Amino acid sequence: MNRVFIIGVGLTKFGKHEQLSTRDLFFHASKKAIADAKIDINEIDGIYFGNLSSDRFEHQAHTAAINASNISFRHLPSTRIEDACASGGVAVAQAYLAIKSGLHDTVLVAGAEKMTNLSTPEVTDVLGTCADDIYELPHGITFPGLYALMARAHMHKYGTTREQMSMVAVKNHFNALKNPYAQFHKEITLEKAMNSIIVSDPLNLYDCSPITDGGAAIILTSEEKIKNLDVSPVEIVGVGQASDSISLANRKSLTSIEANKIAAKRAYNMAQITPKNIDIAEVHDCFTIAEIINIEDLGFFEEGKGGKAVEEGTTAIDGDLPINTDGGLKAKGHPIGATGVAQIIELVHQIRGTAENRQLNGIKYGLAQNMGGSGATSVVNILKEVD
Amino acid sequence: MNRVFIIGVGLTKFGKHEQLSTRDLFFHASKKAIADAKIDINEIDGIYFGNLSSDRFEHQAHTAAINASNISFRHLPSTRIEDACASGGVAVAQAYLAIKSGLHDTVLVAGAEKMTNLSTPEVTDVLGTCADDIYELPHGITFPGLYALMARAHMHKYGTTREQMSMVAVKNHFNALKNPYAQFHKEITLEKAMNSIIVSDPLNLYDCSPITDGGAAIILTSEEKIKNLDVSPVEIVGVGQASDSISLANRKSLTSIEANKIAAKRAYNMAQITPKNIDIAEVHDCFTIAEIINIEDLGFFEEGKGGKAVEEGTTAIDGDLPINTDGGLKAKGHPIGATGVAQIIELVHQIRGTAENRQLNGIKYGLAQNMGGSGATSVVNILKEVD
Amino acid sequence: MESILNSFIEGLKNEKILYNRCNQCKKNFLPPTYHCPTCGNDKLEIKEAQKEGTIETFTVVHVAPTDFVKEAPYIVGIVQLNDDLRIMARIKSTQNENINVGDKVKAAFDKKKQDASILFFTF
Amino acid sequence: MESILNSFIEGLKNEKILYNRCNQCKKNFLPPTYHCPTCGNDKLEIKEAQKEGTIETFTVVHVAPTDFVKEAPYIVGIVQLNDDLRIMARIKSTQNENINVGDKVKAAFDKKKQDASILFFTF
Ligand SMILES: [Zn+2]
Ligand SMILES: [Zn+2]
Repeated sequence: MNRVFIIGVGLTKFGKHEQLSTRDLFFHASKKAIADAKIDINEIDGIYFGNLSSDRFEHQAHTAAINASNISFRHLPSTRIEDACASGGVAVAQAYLAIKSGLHDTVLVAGAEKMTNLSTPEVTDVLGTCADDIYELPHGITFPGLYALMARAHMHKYGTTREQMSMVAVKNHFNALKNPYAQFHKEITLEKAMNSIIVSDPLNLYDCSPITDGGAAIILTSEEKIKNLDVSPVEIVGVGQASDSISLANRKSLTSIEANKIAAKRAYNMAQITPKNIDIAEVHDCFTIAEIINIEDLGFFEEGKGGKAVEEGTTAIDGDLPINTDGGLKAKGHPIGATGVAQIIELVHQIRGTAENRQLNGIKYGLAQNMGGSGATSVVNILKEVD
Repeated sequence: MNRVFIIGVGLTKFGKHEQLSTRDLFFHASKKAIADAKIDINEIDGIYFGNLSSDRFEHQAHTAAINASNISFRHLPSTRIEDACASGGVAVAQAYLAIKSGLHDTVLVAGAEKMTNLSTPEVTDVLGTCADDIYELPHGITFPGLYALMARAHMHKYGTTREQMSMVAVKNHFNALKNPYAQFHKEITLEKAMNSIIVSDPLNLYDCSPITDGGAAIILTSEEKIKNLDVSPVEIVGVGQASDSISLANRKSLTSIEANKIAAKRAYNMAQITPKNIDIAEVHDCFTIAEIINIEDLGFFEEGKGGKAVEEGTTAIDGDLPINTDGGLKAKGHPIGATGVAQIIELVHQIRGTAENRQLNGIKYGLAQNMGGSGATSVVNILKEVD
Repeated sequence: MESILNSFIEGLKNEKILYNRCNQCKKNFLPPTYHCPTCGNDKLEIKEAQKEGTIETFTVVHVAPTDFVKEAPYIVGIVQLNDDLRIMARIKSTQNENINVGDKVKAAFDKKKQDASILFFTF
Repeated sequence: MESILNSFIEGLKNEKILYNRCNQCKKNFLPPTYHCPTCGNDKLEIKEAQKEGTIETFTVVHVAPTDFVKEAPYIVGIVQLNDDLRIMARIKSTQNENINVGDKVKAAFDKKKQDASILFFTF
């Protein structure tokens, strides 16, 4: 079967872009990815676009077609993917299939979300649609609330501490200092992270990722095509996706996310590797407790040992398994549809050696885990250095 | 490469379902499709779900995961596709790729939309998001308005008549009489169709498809799998998708839809056939003028001759090229996300001989054309009888 | 056709927490569903859960969605009922500070509500 | 970064209908865009379209969206400007009944508006 490679990446700055719409964010990120891949615009065969809700944020659906016609007049097939906050990672997986199937040679995958034009309560309402409108939202639950429920269960079962959660925030803010595209460039102390205002007990403000505008894009191509290109490709060797009940109470566990475990297993099997092979990972730290749970679910640490791993510095940029070297959702920002694509971009930089002053050595395998809602969708993509 | 087959189909009644949500519509249609395919629920490997906007209609995103967990506990990868009114047809195309790529053997594709719980002005607003919020909606344009602009241009350029448009409505209402799943079972006269109230001049009420709740589902599987099954499979032999500017004024033509022509060309090329090979077609008659334009764009009739073809009965159920034998969007109903999947279902019935009292003879090739907005997305799927 | 979703809400209106048991694979589902997602069996028994349970986790929501701002801070919990069934609902207590995981609670029903929030738990 | 979308609206506020010409492949784009979707060239000339044109098609909207109900019936048209550029806008006329495809119209600007509806056409 065809092998699939990433040959170009592009990001907008993450943060607040008062003047820019989703169309602009898509365009800027995509144009950079095309330039990075050193290809001609007319070599692109199709587009996948990850987006949670331009419908609600900008009164605009049908965004895949808008974006396609802004970047090219060639009437490219263009498809929007929505799987809540996993939309970007799933879009990458779909593009992988489009090339694998032989239909396309070169595909543009982008994700974007324009969020800051709405007020915080309005954004909370839009994000709320990723939880269960019948069984969850009537109780007044929020996303910080859902992750707080998981946090308390994890603390109770394993002794995970408030400090350990804050340490995730401290680490990711530290990493973001070296990422020029990150929303925050502000080192924080453990004390500050521990003492910020309570959002949904036991989670406080520094446990939560921010509201962000941003776009991210990558170019995927086939084995046949990379032969003629003047770039360092990175191979996609594993893709796994899984779903679960979106209603947290109806899931098997409150302290781990079953969809993560299954998506990871599917991706590891395809890549024919184990968690031990992974040199670096981008995980979906929408909340600090999510990072702790995710690194357990992905098989990096035993269940209940994720907090300890953070505390011991194992996941720091100079640790044994650096997690979220770009600052993660927490400090880089979380423009929903862009997030899963941006994770892939950090892995590409680290693998091909273009991560500038946060470059690590000897990165062969990178894993990106992107999830939707409180974990009802999880998608894991594994990237590998080309020998 | 793998060949891809449809082995099961299921529909809910189209119409107003006061008690049912998108979850229910998905479930009922999918359960029927699984039963029709005579497979076990555990044979399904993945789900694609076409839906325009549960976000707006039901305050619920992340519907792919909800639906997956309602039908199966196996944590299936489940992906929502949104390409405006073409969401269903594009979901079919994505499922095709998932099997073609070798990732999945058996995939459930469903589309559903719950619309009647909102008022007509609210529905108009949700549908409006499929047009351009920056360059079109500020002028007070609507979807009937956009198609009225095309209708007048077509009438002016080719002499297409008001009567010919009404004849599309008469034909499709007639066809729906024999479709137990159709929203309307009401024969209409040409006089009645011509004299209904004006919605957006020159289009009147009978030129417009209705607001509908409904679900549709099909089961796709690989060549390997059909060997062991006790069903009549139908093969998907052509898939083509194309995009264009969503802003009507910025497109090449106002009297034809470029995306249709390109999507059709891509699908014909893949199937290695020409329009002459097609025995029956389901086309996207969201408005009567759309059916006339579509049958020209698909290469069935010369540009400007679509109205004449309807007038001469060529597209009637007993004509040379029957179009929309199930009543089309006009009379069967148009639950947005379900529409593209339901079109495929009619073709499957006609090809395998399960269309009951509307069954035609000798149907070898069927074509489904599903489009988004005023034509910025078009997807064409071609089905073939298995020899 | 009737929505299975409504049967759960109707149950709450009658002060019942309804769930399904699959008589083929013995799995339990709350809320009720149309068929067993494990085996596809659609002849499911409708049963009524106990009205007592234990708090498995909870949160005190301080930053609330627009419609709930006036009620904040409030407690939302996940309660373990019999047969390994779990359910989310508000936990109403006059002593917010003294709630713990493992506490016993009992179901109560606010008939003024029309949705899943009919159900809440108290001590 | 600035949005190219804003430049079009800003143009209307200054009574200008702005478009781009690609100096590589000579294509015209209205509204202005960031790069030429044919060749990728991003050094695009910004030009001003003529303020006169002909009606290519039009509709009289009777069933209007909520925000426009009070204005109905009203005319929305697509007008052909110079250089093969087309634009959608309202056509305002005291004689709704006598409008025809091919009629000459001229651009006008309603400075009270903040979006694309600043532009309309009259006779
Ligand atoms: Zn069972
Ligand atoms: Zn050019």
